[in-house]
Amino acid sequence: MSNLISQANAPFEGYVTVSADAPMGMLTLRGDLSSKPFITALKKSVSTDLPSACQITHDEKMSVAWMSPDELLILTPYDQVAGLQAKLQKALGKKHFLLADVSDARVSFTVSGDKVREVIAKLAPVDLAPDHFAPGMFRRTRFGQISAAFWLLSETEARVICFRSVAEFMFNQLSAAARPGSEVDLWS
Amino acid sequence: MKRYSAFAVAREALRFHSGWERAWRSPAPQKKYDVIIVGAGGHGLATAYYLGRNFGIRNVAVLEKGWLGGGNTGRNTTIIRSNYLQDPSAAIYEKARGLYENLSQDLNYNIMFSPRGVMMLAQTHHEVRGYQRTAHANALQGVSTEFIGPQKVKELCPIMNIDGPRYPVLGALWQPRGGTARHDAVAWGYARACSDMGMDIIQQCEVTGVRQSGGKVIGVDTTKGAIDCDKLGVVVAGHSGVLADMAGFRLPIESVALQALVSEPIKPCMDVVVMANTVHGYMSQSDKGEMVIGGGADGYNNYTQRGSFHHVEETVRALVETFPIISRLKMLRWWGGIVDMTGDRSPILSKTPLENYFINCGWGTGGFKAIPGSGWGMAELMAKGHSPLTEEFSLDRFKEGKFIDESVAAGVAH
Amino acid sequence: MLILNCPYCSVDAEETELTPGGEAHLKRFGPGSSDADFEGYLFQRENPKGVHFERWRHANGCGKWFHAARCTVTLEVFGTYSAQTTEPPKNLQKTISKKRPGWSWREFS
Amino acid sequence: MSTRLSAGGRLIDKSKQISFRFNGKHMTGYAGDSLASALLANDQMLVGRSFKYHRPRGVVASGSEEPNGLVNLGEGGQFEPNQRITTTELFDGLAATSQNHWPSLDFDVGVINNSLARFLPAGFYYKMFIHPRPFWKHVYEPIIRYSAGLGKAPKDTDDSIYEHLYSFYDFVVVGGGVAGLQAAKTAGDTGARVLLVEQASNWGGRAPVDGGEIAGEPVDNFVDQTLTALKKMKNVTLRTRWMAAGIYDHGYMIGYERINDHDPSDTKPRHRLWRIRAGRIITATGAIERPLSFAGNDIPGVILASALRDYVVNFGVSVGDRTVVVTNNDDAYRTAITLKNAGLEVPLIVDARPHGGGALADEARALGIRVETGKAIAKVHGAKRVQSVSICAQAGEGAVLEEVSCDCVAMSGGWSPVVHLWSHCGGKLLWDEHEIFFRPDVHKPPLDQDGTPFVYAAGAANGCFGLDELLQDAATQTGAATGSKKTPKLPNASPRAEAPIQAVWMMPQGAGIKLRSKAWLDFQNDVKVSDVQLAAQEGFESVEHAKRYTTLGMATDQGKLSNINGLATLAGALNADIPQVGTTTFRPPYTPISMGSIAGAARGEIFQPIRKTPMQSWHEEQGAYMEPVGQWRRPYCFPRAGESHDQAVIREINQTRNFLGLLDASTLGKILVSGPDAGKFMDMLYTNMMSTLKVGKCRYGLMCSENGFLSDDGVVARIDEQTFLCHTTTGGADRIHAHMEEWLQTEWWDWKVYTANLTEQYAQVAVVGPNARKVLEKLGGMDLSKEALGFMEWADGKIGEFDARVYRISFSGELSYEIAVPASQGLVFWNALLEAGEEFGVMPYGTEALHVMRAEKGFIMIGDETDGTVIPQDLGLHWAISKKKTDFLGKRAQERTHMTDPDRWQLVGLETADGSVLPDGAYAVGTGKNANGQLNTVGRVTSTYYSPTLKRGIAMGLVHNGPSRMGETIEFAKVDGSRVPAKIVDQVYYDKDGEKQNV
Repeated sequence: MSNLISQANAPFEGYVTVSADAPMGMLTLRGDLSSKPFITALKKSVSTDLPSACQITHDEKMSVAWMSPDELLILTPYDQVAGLQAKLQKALGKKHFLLADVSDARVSFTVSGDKVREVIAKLAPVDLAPDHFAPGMFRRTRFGQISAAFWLLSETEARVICFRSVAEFMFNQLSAAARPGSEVDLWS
Repeated sequence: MKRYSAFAVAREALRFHSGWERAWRSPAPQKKYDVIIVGAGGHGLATAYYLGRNFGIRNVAVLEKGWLGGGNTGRNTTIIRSNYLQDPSAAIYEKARGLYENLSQDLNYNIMFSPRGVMMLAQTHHEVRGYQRTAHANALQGVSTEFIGPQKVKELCPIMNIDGPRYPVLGALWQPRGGTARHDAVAWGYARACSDMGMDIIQQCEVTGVRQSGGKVIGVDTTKGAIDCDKLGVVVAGHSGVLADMAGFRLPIESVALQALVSEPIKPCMDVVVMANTVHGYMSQSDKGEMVIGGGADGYNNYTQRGSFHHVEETVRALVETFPIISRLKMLRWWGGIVDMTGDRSPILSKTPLENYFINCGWGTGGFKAIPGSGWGMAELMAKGHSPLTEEFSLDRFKEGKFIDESVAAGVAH
Repeated sequence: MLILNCPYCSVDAEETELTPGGEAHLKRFGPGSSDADFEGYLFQRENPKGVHFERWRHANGCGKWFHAARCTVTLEVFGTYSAQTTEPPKNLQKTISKKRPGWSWREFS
Repeated sequence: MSTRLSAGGRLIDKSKQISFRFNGKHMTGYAGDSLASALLANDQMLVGRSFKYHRPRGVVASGSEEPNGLVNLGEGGQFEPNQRITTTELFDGLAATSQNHWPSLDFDVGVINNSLARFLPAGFYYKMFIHPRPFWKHVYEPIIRYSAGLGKAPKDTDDSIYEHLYSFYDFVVVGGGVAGLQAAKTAGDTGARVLLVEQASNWGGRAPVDGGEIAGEPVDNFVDQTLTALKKMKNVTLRTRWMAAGIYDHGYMIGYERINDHDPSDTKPRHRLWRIRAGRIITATGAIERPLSFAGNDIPGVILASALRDYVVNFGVSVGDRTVVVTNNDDAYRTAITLKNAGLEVPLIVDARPHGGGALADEARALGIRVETGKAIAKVHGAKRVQSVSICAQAGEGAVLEEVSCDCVAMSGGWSPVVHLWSHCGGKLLWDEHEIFFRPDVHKPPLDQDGTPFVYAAGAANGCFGLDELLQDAATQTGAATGSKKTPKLPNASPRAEAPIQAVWMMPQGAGIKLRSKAWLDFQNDVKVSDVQLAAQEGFESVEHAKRYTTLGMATDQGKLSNINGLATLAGALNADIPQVGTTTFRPPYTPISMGSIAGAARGEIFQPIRKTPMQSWHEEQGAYMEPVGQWRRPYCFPRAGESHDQAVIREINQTRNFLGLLDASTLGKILVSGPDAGKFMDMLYTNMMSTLKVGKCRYGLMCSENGFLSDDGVVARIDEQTFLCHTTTGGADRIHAHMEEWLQTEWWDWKVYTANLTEQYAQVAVVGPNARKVLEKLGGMDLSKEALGFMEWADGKIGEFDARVYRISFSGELSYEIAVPASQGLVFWNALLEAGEEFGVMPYGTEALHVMRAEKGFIMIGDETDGTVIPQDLGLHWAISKKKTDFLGKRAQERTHMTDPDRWQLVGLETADGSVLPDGAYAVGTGKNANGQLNTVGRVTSTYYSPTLKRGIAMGLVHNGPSRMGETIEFAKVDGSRVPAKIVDQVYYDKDGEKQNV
């Protein structure tokens, strides 16, 4: 990750701060989320509540994001992903599912500051007004010309994930959106 | 018909232009014609013109539901080129380009054909190879093109940024005798010439039904009454499916919106037409000074003549990167047209399941440049039952799998 | 600039988050079918001026394909529905009948 | 002369002087001035030249409808042509030059005087310049081009920045005048999210200039109070310098915010393009005054009456000392009254109506202004400035009754509601016979995705004038838009109290041709009344024809002043009613918007995404020559100092064939396909039988489109009973993954299969060459011996410290391992291989070496041997097409007559006699010509390279009956017409038996 963004891996200090996160463990799980036995088995290894559509749930160990009606993205510390994968594999047993480690396929960024909403609104065609997008929601969409997903950790902090190969592009376009002087003051 | 010339203009000026007659007559329909052409756009009018000129068939009506030339003929970016890869395409587009060379004189109407040269940029190695292949094919097809290097590109078009950080220009397929023409004038010139041959151009006359008997077409119903004919030519880009439906068959066509725009006029800064397919945009400068810009088509069925803004955005983004000086020009006008996309993106000029019903459609994004060749071939097909220009463009190819695919050479069929 | 509600994730997705997929409810003809059937399946299209059924993918989103019923003249959207069906839902057909009396599309009306 | 008045100027701050330059001349103005008002204050009446005749042009309007006042603005990276002076706010250091003249604004040799203009009527160029043929391109067209155009082309790259923003509102109210403010207030009171925008820098619109009272107080007070209330509402957003550029389907709207045009020294973005989804849009965009058509109405000093009023009231600027007002309605009397009250002379009001005006006329008379009713201007005299006007009877043909000396003419032909935004998305218009304008037809509004109206016009934009009527309409329309039953309590406001307007489309009514050919409709494009009449005479009867034939309304003001007058003139010429002739379609943008704003921030580094592999930084540090492949950029070769690309490629191939090469293969697609029905699914996807592949084995497979054409290839590895890993081409990863999901979701949705695109999870390195095994063994870890891992097998394990999946596959013909490691380890692994490989002669190679080596082996390349028209059978790949399977994607298509035609061209090798390299893309020439006169061809080159291994040119190509013509020589045509003979040979040039890869 370190060499992906810039030599120094320094955050961009704009009117919000854009920084590349340390590697995060990520598992893609595909399976029938409407199947009770599947959910029951899943709950044995997943500590958080399972998210409903377009939501993300968190506890101290992991986050679970709803990707599609048959896909979850499970986020853990990087070094715990193998253990969790094995645990899930075992719990789900012979059920029809697909589980893959995608920790290295994706990268994540933290965007923080009072005006984090409007910076994201410069790139994603999503309604970011406070009463329309709140922490706990998870949105897969487009940031400029690339696919991405994001959620709010708080009113002043967002996390954005995208594919690894476009990490630098994402960092650069987030930084451009956060350029001092380009404040919109939309929700302040 | 009074001939147009500088002398005629001067003569008329002295009497404040009171002597100019109508460019075309506006008659009521007769009961029957030898041939009815539906659609008074460039292709329909050209078909009628060459029926008269080449085959002496002059008892012809051209029916138009709106105003002549009011469809895609007047909504395109006026590019003329014939640097196509596949033989059938090169044949019909080169025929058209050749006819454009003398069209002003033929029609006694200045259609302002300007062979300023067209270049298609190669910005990937794949495109370089594709255009080299096209150049080889063109040499055998009698189409004069050349693959040129980046320095020549820069010389021909100094405002281009050939070292863009994203896609440096690696070369271009250059057709020196490609260019532009005044689109409205093409329709008007053909209309005037058709009218002069005694053909009836009937505007504000919508076809509401196709009449048939014994598997043959015998006429059409229109908003101005029923009109009989021996042969029917349907040349109604954007609405071909509707006319086919009236005759009881379906077409391998979907109608989508294609958009174009122009900037405010500026003094001359670009003497060639540039097409950049990797980044999806093309541009030329009109005689008025406007930068004329086109890009990609929408991907969904649409009859609104309004496209989606993001296509405009993609095209302008690409062109601002390729021609940085246009960043501070302003978009003046933006419009959309409805284009027919066929299964292989090549046109259909063909007989149909209904005898004596001929169809010319599916030009997609590339119709304007083909107008004279299309009219020439279509006239021959309708008069003689076959034409080497149209043979490969028959409807049967979709059954046989004998496609004419121009996208293969990294090019797109604009 | 269309906006379509993805029936899988309920997001009102805008056109740039979607990929168009052409006409809906095509019946696949494979080996053994006639030339005419195969040509019809691959190429011939309704292309109507009016009510149309079509496929979309929520590509920059949940990734799911879905169906939409839309008017190609006004761009009015009558509804979106699952991709896993061979015909438009009955209640959607009823909705369309209310808004566009006399509509027809292939065997549906 | 035009000058600054000692009093007045509600928008300017006389304490802040601003200096600027026009055509190099230093001038001063005040903060709050527009460039137009500042130029007028400096007596710069002449501001430009017209498009066609290069006639002198002065300011005619005060807003975005201005057709004449266009300048080159700024310098260097901030230079911009065609900037409208009426909407350009004055800033310190502003530098502008006038346009479209040579050598100077005052003296333009290009000017075409009245007698010559006669020879250039509408459409003259269609009738002339036909002979001799080459003259159009080489003589006439260049002259026309150089005299046309307006501003200069920028020379430098734009140094401003731009950006986009997505935003969502329940209601967007366009226009910050009285109606817009009231609409925003009404909408805001419902608690909904509201955006109120105003294109100018100030709120209030026209009303503060026009006068009248709301709640017994001046309008300014209403504006201030409403603004204060709106600012307190958290659900309401207010923006100025924000123009609603276009309304699109489904509530999409483009807004053009000019952030720092008025202060380019600021580092803010210059423009921000807002992409809005609005539930409902209320257009309170006001109305635009129309000129009157009389001879000489284009002479500098002839100005719209309302604009003149604006200059006096808003900027404290007078356009002339003696102003004749000419009108067909009451509103222009306000100008006369304003002028008089400002101490300026108004010698005469010419009112075309026989009975004249109402209360305002009385007020003017009471001020001592002479009013003549039923009269018209026969002609304006002057060249670069108005000198006098001749007065005649409106009903007559122009016999002069008197001459009035003056230096300004204020004209008013009535008002047209700004219906552009209403029309953009399909709203229809009605002709109002009484008011003489088009107004929105509320029964045919633009419809949204639910088929319900989503645009509402309010106030003057809806044809409501008079403060009381306009406030009421704003509340009514907003109520309709919100669906709220509550009627807001509206303050009392002044009623309109005007006498009816009378349609006057030519002044005087019976003007002869000489006068008509000097009465301008379109000031910028030089279209006169006589031109439109000529168009009608020649059969250009539709408004679209007439517009295009005359260029009426096609100028940069988009016909804001000329459209209705032109339409009425056309209707008159055709003896038809105006609504019969129709109106043209209004298209976005409302006023021109910068290309920069449309492109947004995406330029330079972030123009388009560049995908990078985990080893990309290493490649870049090595100075690799990159080639774009899809969104990736892959090293083409790694040239060393002094080395050409060709030389580098040869070096890389030789080293790999003889020792050891490394290829960054991370871009290859890697898609996991898993589930109980995975085998069945794979058999449908690939032409091969994949379900029989054993766990631990690899198989090369082909994928076709349903239309039969070869679309991708790659090696499939069977991971376990239910799981396959499919390698795709670099460009194919996303496409093939989408293709798989499409079939699974839309056709075989009951099959139990999941897919995942794992392309980016892994860095993949091809370790190739005789020393491949040695370097891996040196790193240690898993057993990679021939016995442990045979050719076309894969295994998981450790290489050194790296978790690896090793595929023993070869695209070069050499001993080869493709090794996947987690992407985060990619660069470390790459470096480890380089370090360990040093003693074995390791060398990275690029895509060109890859291509040459595969060609030496006769392997096909998707995109080279295939182009979307090629089926696997053409490439002799029958062995990869299962005969046992009853179905796979593309199978039915390949049974069509043209696909089974024995005359299809087929793949062979091609060898020149002299060892030279065949030209890429060359065609083999057959005999004779086809019916279209094109030379017949019998084949073409698909791949051609210099092979350093064979030390000669090698090629592959598709040739008619190729495989049965081995040894035959055919001729390929070069672009220069010469021919190159080449022998048909087997395309496998190197190690046909595969001994080298299977060691």
